[in-house]
Amino acid sequence: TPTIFSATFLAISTALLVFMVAVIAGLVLYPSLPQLIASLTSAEILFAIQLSLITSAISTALCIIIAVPVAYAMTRFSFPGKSLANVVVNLPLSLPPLVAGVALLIFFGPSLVGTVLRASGIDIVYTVTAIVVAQFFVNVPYMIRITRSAFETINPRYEHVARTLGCSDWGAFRQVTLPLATQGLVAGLVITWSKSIGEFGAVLLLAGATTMKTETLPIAVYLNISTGELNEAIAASVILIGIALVSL
Amino acid sequence: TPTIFSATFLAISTALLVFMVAVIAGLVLYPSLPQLIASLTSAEILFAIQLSLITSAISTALCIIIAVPVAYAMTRFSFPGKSLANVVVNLPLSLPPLVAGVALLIFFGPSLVGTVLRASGIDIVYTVTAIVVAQFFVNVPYMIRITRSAFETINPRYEHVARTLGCSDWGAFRQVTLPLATQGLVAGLVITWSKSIGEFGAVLLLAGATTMKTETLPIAVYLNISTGELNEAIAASVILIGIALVSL
Amino acid sequence: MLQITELSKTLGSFALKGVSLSIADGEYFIILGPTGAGKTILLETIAGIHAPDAGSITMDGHEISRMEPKERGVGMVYQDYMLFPHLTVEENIGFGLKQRSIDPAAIRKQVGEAAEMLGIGHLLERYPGTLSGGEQQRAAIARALVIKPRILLLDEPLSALDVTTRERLRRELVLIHRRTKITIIHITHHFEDLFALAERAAVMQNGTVVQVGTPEEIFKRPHTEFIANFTGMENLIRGISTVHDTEASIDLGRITVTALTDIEGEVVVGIRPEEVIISAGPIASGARNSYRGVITDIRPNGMFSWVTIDIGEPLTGVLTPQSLATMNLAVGENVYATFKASAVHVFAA
Amino acid sequence: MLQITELSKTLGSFALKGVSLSIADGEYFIILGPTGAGKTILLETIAGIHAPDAGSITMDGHEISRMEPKERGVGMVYQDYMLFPHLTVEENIGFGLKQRSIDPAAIRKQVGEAAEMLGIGHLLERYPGTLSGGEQQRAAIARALVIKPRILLLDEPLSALDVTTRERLRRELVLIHRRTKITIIHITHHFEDLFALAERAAVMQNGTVVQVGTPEEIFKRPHTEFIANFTGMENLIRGISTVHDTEASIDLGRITVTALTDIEGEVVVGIRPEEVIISAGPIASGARNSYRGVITDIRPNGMFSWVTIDIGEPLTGVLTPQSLATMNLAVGENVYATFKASAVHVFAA
Repeated sequence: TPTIFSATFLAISTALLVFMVAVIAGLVLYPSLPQLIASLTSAEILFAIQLSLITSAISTALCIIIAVPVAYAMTRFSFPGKSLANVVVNLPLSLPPLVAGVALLIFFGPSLVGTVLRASGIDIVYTVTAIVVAQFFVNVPYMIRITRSAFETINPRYEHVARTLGCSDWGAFRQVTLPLATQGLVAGLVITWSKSIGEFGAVLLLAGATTMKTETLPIAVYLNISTGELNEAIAASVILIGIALVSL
Repeated sequence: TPTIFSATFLAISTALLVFMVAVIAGLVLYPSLPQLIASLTSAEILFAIQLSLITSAISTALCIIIAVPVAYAMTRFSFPGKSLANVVVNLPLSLPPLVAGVALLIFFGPSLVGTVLRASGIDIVYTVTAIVVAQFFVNVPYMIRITRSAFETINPRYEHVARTLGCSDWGAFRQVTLPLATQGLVAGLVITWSKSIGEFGAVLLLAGATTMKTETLPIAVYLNISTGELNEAIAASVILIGIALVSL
Repeated sequence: MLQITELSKTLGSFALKGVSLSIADGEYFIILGPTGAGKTILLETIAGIHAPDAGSITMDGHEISRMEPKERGVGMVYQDYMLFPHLTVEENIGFGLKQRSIDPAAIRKQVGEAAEMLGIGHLLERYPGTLSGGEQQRAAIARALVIKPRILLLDEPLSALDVTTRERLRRELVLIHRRTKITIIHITHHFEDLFALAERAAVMQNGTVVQVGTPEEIFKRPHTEFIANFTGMENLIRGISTVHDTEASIDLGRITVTALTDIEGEVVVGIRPEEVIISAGPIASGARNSYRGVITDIRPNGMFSWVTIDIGEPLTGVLTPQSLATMNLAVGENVYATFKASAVHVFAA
Repeated sequence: MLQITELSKTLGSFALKGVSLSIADGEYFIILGPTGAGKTILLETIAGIHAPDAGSITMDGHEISRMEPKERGVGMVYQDYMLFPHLTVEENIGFGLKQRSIDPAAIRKQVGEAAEMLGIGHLLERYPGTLSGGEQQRAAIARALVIKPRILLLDEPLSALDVTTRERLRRELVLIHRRTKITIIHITHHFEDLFALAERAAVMQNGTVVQVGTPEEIFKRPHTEFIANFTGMENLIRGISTVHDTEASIDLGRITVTALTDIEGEVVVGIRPEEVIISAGPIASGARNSYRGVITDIRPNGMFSWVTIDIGEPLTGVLTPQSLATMNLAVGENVYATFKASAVHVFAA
């Protein structure tokens, strides 16, 4: 038996949902199907798909390799400066990726580090490597957070028992903690991968938007909107929507 | 007593933290202090600050007004299509904001709705209103999620007791649930506000990047990087870093 | 009188299935049952939190099952207190009166009286989070009583409290009931509450009422093996029952016992340890069952000792350390175990 | 022999403060104490999970407090089982043997034997999540035993189990101890475990050991009011003690009792309900304290009844329903309450 109260709240919910569905469905349905298929199979979009898959796979792998030890250390070890470390790994979570991009651009560009790197023949700015670096920098804090909460839900007593049964600390981590965290790690992997593929601001600034060179899917959306190629932009968007749906 | 295991994990953590601090601190310290102050007080940056504060305040308010009833309905009521509604409000969380921007651009631009709106004199694309709409669309799912978890931690028995004591359902919500959710709502407000100020992709596409017109802080970063005005871009970035620190 | 007729309600994995009960005005009625029996749903459906799927609830003949909770005149107290944490104890107790737009001075007075009755008059300025469990539960009871409900619904009100506080609050519930003459429906899974509090009680299992009666009836004549087990029956043994006239011989394999039952065939018998009389020699009494056996185990357990006697079947009795010492009993000694035919509880297996 | 000397360790809000204990080989040693007493930290420091802040732990004279857990020869069993959920019961029990790189066939054999001893031989293929609490705890005990530790550390191993399972597993712990002759240190907050299991026991409070002795010593001669209360002492009354020779007269206000103590001045006396003998007439006995009084309350409590007698002070005793019926007692009747001088436990107030 609905009251005025529940009816009002449900009506607002319905209105919002209809608006959201209309906006997203409107995008997908805007081009005709043949147009959409033609755009999806154009050389530019195929290049963007390939580049996005490769860079996001590499940056996601890097995120996991770094996030697991960092998250474990922050969950189980006590060390001086732990609360400061906490702030540092959480700060990028509320930092706009665009700002991370500017910071990386300065760091690998005109800064001392960038100058030294270039002198040794390593130039990152406006390259494909820059895409991976930008995706890694923006997403590693998310991966750390998810991995950490996976470790935090594992009772340390499992490790205690494993150690009395003959494990070293590394053995207990590898044989007990890591298998128990698998589900959380997989969830983190999917989210990080999906965020890497969708990363725009940081990639735009550090890797630039060069057609058929640093053109990931979001960069393809941006470039095609800029040049008025609405169908190509929509095609790239539809793929990104599909990835978002899969990673839900 | 550190073992090889804990020493390795701590070393990786330290390396990551040093890298992150170096990148962000490098940005802040790149310009000289007088240069930074001059850029911070330039007419363009002051305009961007003002526009960001106004648009983010309006979009955050809208987010709360909508998110509270939706989150409450999704927490307490059972209705047909609830699991579908769940997918719809969660989808934008993993959707790149840039894609949301394209979808909004189509919706308020060449689509049927946009055409009807323009015929009635309402043109949203490339206006200041577009900034608010883009921020709202991208952030309302976050606000719903945070508000929802605030409501979910409140035992419904509080409402049951309030209702036996003489409250209507609306009275129990207003006098018991809402006050108990305050902390969660404030946290959501801060996060949503900070994300609104930092929103780039969706704003870029729906509101465009017009100097001194739709120039929010992230758009200012983008415009000044494009024109090579590194100091102004850094000034806008420093403000965004400050906001991120405050909202931690 | 509260009359519940064929009430059914499914909510998630919990369900009520055709529950009927009538509870008289002023009665202290306990509903006993294990977790998941549907006790809380029943209480919340009486309160009006849930609308029943089927069946009716009437109060003095008027149907109330579609009324809003606030119109039903019920007070609700949960195990976990549910005091509003953002309000002081005074504001919590006065919450219901404030909804009735009563003048603040009158609210103050009534809140003070209710708080005094529950011995928490000195805590009115405090916030619930700063109180002990017992104090919080007192405040929750005061909050429910101050609106003068016709029925007070208590959902495991003592379960979250430590033993001493529970014991004390249990006694106070008796006093409150005597003083206010309010109808109380009290849910519990502790059968101790039954003896200390209930005038009548119902036992619930899997969403249905399986027995209604006085606490003595339920404890002494449990209708099912489940109730017997639940109320602490030990010595459950399988056997075959043969009925002659008013009594039955039950063959347990090694021994045969006499019981008062008309159940034939495969049965389970239960004998409460405290109904087994243990004596050094045979005793002259009206008890129909008396067996010689060897003590196989004596387990002290603080307040009393369990004594297991092998009379063909192992039979457990209970003695105070005092009696044990007086009778000078030890493992390996021969004793007699005696119990009345009426002490043999028989259930169809 | 395990010797713990002046062991201190602070961990978050819990702390051990200068704990010393010696536990003989093959002893069943119980550590009793309320939540937060530091019992688990003590056990985990013995196991080598935490390095002590100060003090030493020696095994047969060798310092072990800096050794890795795996080198100490301890087995650990927690209240919440801590079976690895991603491994089968067989893999769980064999986990420790696998670390020792033992040949799979030998592991299989030893796991099978340990599982048989604990009656879970039929569950080896299952995953822990599909087992009952009692089965899980059996598997956890088997996992700890199969590595043949010198010391088995049990952290409230029975607390998470239902009453019946707890009782059964408690008996099995006795059998396991008899059969394996292993040293067991068992933490609990149930004093029932003390009687059923312990050869010796220590009571902990706030990170320190407050009493060490046999269960009987702790139950009958608690060193402090805290221990008395914790072990279920009732009838706690304040008074003034005056010592004459080997005994004391304690003035409780309305009555004076005789006790065996050398504590003078303000005291608290405690008398366990089961040490109060209740009789219809005066009894001839060596007991020094005997008072006539009126029964003010009889509270049945399932297994036994509490009887409160006003002898100037309210005094509670305990009787089985059987005795109650035999003696035909009721509220308002005059009876005698008698207790020995040695039954009066005296603590400085």
